[in-house]
Amino acid sequence: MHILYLIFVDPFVQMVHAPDLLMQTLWDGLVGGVLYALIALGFVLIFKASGVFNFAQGIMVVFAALTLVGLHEHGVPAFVALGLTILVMLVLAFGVERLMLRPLVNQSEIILFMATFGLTYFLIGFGQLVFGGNPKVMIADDLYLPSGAIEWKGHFGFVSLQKIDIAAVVIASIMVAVLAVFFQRTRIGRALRAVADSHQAALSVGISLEQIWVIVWFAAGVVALTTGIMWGARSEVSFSLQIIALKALPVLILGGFTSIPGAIVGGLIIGIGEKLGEFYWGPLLGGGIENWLAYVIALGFLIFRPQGLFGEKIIERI
Amino acid sequence: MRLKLLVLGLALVTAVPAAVTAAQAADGIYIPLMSYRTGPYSGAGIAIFNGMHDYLNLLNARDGGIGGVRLIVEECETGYDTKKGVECYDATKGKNPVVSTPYSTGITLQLIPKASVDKIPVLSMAYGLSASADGNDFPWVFNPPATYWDGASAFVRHVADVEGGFDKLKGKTIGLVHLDAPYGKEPIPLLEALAKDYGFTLKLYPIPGAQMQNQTSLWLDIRRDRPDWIFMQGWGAMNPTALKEAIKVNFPMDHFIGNWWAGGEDDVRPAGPEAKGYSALGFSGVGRDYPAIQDILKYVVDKGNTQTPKEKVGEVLYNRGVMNAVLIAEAIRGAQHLTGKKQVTGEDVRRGLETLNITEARWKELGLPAFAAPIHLSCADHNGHNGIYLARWDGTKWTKASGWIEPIKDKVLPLIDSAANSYVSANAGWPKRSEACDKSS
Amino acid sequence: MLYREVGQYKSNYAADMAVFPILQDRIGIAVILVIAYVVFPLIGNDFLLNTILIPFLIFSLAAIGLNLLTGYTGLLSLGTGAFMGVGAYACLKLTTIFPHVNILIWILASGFFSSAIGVLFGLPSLRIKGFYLAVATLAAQFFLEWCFIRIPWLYNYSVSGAIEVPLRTFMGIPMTGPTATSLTRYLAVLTIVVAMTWVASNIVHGRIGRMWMSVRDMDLAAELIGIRLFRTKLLAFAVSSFYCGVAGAMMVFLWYGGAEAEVFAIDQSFLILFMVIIGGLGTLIGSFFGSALIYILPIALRLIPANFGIPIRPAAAEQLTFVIVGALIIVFLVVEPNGLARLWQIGKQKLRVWPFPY
Amino acid sequence: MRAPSSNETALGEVLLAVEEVSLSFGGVRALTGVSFDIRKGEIRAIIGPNGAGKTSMLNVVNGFYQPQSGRITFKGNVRNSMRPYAAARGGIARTFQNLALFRGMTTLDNILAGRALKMHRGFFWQLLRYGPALQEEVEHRRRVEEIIDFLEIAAIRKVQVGRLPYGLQKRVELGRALAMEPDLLLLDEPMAGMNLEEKEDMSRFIIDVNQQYGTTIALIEHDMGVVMDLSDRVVVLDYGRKIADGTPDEVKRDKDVIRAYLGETH
Repeated sequence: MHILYLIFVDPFVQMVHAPDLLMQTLWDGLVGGVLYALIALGFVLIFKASGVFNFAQGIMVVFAALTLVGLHEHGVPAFVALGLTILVMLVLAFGVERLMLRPLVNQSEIILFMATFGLTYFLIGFGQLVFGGNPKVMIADDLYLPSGAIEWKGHFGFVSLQKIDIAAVVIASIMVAVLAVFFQRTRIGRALRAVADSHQAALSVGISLEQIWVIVWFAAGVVALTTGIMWGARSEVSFSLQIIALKALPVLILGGFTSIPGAIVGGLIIGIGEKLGEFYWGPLLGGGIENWLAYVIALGFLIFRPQGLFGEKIIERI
Repeated sequence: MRLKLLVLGLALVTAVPAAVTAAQAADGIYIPLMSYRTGPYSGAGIAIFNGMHDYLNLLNARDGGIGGVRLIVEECETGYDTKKGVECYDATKGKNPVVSTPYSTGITLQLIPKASVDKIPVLSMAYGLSASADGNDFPWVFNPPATYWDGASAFVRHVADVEGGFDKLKGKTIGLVHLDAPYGKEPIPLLEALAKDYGFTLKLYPIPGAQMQNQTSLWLDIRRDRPDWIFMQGWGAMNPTALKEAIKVNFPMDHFIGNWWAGGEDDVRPAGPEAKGYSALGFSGVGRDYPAIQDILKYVVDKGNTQTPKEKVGEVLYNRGVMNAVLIAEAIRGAQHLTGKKQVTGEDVRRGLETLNITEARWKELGLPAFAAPIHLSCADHNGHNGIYLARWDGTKWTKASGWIEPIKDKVLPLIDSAANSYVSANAGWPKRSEACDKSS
Repeated sequence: MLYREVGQYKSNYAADMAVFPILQDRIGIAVILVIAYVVFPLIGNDFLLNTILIPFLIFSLAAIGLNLLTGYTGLLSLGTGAFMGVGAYACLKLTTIFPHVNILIWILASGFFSSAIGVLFGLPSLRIKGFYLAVATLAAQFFLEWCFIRIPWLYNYSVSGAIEVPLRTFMGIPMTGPTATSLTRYLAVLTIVVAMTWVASNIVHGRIGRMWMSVRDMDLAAELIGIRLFRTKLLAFAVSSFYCGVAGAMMVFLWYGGAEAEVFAIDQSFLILFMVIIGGLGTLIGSFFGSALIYILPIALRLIPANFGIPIRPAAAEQLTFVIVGALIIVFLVVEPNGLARLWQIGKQKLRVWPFPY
Repeated sequence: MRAPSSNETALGEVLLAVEEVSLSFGGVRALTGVSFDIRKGEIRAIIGPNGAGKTSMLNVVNGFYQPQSGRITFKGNVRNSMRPYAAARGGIARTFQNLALFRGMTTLDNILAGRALKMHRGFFWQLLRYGPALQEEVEHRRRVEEIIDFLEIAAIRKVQVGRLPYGLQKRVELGRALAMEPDLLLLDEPMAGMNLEEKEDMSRFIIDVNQQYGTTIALIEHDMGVVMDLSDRVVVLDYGRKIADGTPDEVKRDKDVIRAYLGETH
């Protein structure tokens, strides 16, 4: 009976008794969720346009952040370094399209997936070779990112909002909005959606697949850079940051591999769900369950909607 | 073309390994360093191996080696990966290494059983298997100057000092923030025992490896539980993240103490001035105000015979590397002294390690006065359970913030005994110690 | 030697349905077995046996296991590392509880435990397909990893939290533990791998293999010819996890001699998957090629600078190795997306018509 | 090509009866109250313009779609839903409009796969591929070789079917269905995309299967000439409804059928 109490009653009692902790948990879940959503967004962009399950998204986050900080270390002013890093991501997108996607066009999904693993290896080695493997401090101050916290104190306790987290949420929202406008309103965006629907259809209306690929990989690179800056500022820039990218996978199953709104909503559900689960139910199992809890949440959804929350319904025809 | 590629690839795959290990070490004492300058933990690795390499180079450059024999130092890159570590060990073991320094708990555990078979002593300086401090059961393994249990007990002693005595610990809550891996869980049995004896409550906060940079919910737990003190058995990217999160939940920095793998410059730099007051355990001095370190600058760094950027000399982990090199060098010296040979082997160096005795005076002679507590090993005690000090982060650099803190030996030693026994009984057929015991000089 | 099938007539279906219908192939296999069983033990030093051959064989077996699931049945799994871990921990528990039973029997028996776990985590495959299923298997990976760390009973409450491999002997010869020579362990690994490869080849060439491949190629059609999809998929999970479990048990008991839970982490899953893809999905020999390329190539690359006196720092060499291996993977995929096994087939085809290709 | 007498001899007992079957996807009705029967030993054609619901009808018959209402009686057993493998077990085999071969497998393996239901040797014999398991393989191989000879595809026995030309793939698919030794064989446009010569070959195979093995066949076909030549009775669907049912001659004269094929003219 006691265990049932701990599972079904106690967490809610705690939520009511300490509303500040509940609010803090929700806020932290929100921030985590937004950052997961950003990583997932990188995956979705690429998967939608080129059918590639980009395993390298995680390392792109590290690589972008490392390039930014590395350039700064070599005396490049922060915003120039930012510009150069964006340029590097563009070059990377070109390189990937020319050397990897183009020769592998029409191959099966799993082969392309494998190729992105090759890319991961390459970027790990290359990044360390050029900038060194030691962890680096994100140049948040030089980029005029705020630090410190806003605290709300009340009779119920306090809720502390990190300014960098607020910035992360704002920047991520702007980023998503810009991408949404870009893909809904511009010619290139429409072309991209045409590609997502059918490669042949896109070709027949005279859209260059190659350009589209460069654009989505570049967009994913910029998203990766943003994620890298934000997450780097929350801890440090090091190669272990790429593990975080795995967190995007449950987000992807939840939201569907091809849906941008899915990535965002999925990110928030996973972010908030795992934080609440870890905080209120984790202690029952000795903690540290956050890591697989995300997958279990996603799996639970999958059983009922095999195509994800926003994925297109799979209709089997024969 | 495809066929050629295949043939070429396969030829490469098969031919090169066959050609290996033929090369034998030239005249000199061969010291392989299993380094990790790449991979997720390279931040710590680079500093440590720079320190080790530089000190050994200094001996070659300044003294012409040890006892007139040059040291051949070779690094083998493990990337902190157990597989590659074992591969390095197998690749170098044909060249008569005198010692192996695995520098990862995972690799150490692999090498412990091999050491007695291959006659190469394992020197795991304050890491690895705590139980291996027992020289009777582990004649080939050495882990001076202190075990993780010594570290945790020194932390408890420090807490008692601040609180005003061990009796004041009663009713207090101590949190252990640890990596959820064997390394991180190591202090748990000791802290549990101490909690029982002194009446404090121990709360565990495990951080899974994949969550190292994503600790928010754990620190919310801490905010809810409000432990009085936190001890952190952390590693790599986990440390700076934990510090930032601790700042977020307003945990008082002067009640937050890391073990010696959570006390490098890279660990606190991202949190910067806000982490002021955080302290970490240490056993080797900080800074470059030691004659030997000055010699390194003069003979090695200024000559360009190093990979170390000059400003990194004297950092915490760099100096720890230097200390590790000192232990190796002193053991070799001791082995030469015991055997009368110049070109010593792994077996000789094992004896050298067992008779290692670096007194205060000897540290001074080495040009490292008060660099570390005196270290005295014996056949039974391969660790020494030596003094540990507290280094405090002042916002920009580490400073020594305490004298030598003695571990609570009477609590640690029984634990070592029982751990060694359970290791031996779990590993049925563990060899009995057959190595003779030398008298310490 | 001429590689010809001309003149080799089959007088009955059994001969035609043999796994190696061509004489030269059978000779080739015999030669490889002789090299593996006689030549390597004679010339091999510890480095060759312990660092190259034992891991190569173990990874090959794990790759075969995953290949049965992914290559033959078309179910993508990223939980291989965890299934290997189940085998290793099961073996440890078995030999702890029954120390007198031969360790080799327990290594094989531990496969049944990972089989059971594999089936359990294969249940979602009823409804979930493709990359979605792959991510679902990640749930298994992370959950099991957590169990390996959190359930002290699994590692016998050892203080180090790691699997400590005890000494076990077979007819007086140490098989596991520090005193077991690399030669003994190599021969044990080799025998298990050869036997299990033979069994795998039997399975895939028979009724079950055809059922798996039908599910892979077109699951709906498979169902319409009377194959029960769910059962077939679960059988694939069971057999595949069995292989992975045995590979995991061998990895700890016959190679590492002790291991932390970390070795069964997600990286291991990816590594095995890449061996399968690079080697060739749906081919057994490809699993060996893939294991050779992904595991041995980096070692070979690392050894080059040392052996040819190229002055390069080990760290830089390691980083370059990453760059080269990464680039090579892409190059191989561009050259032959169907894997090394396909290249091998093309090579044999060329040989068959050599020297008169037209 | 076909003996005219067979029209009279074909009317055996009812093998499969479809009664008032309705099927819809979302709001779209694919079938509305369709009823017809298939008698033992006959060749029954289902025709109709594009989108008439012909393939959906076959999908209902072999359990791939579950109808919302109506019932199906097969060999006297009434059912309103079943899984496809159960249909296969009951003796219904099927080929597909757009081919549903196992592209990664050889011709031989594809056809052998069709014998999946007939092979029973347990898992442990399979591991050894020895004794009973091998015997069973050889025995079924013999049966499969008969089918291969029958369909004249011996030369492509060990070729991956993904690499075969379309016409041959169709034949392999027929072979796989035949390997199941079905009581009822459903053929969905067996001659789509074939040239005249291939069509003649395929027609010959269909008739031979019907006569040699006594297999009941239901087929969908667009080529009216072929339908009229082959079939004993024809059912005509349009917009998911049955508009005619009878012998080829009757159907040919039916007003509704003519209108459906020539388009609305009123």
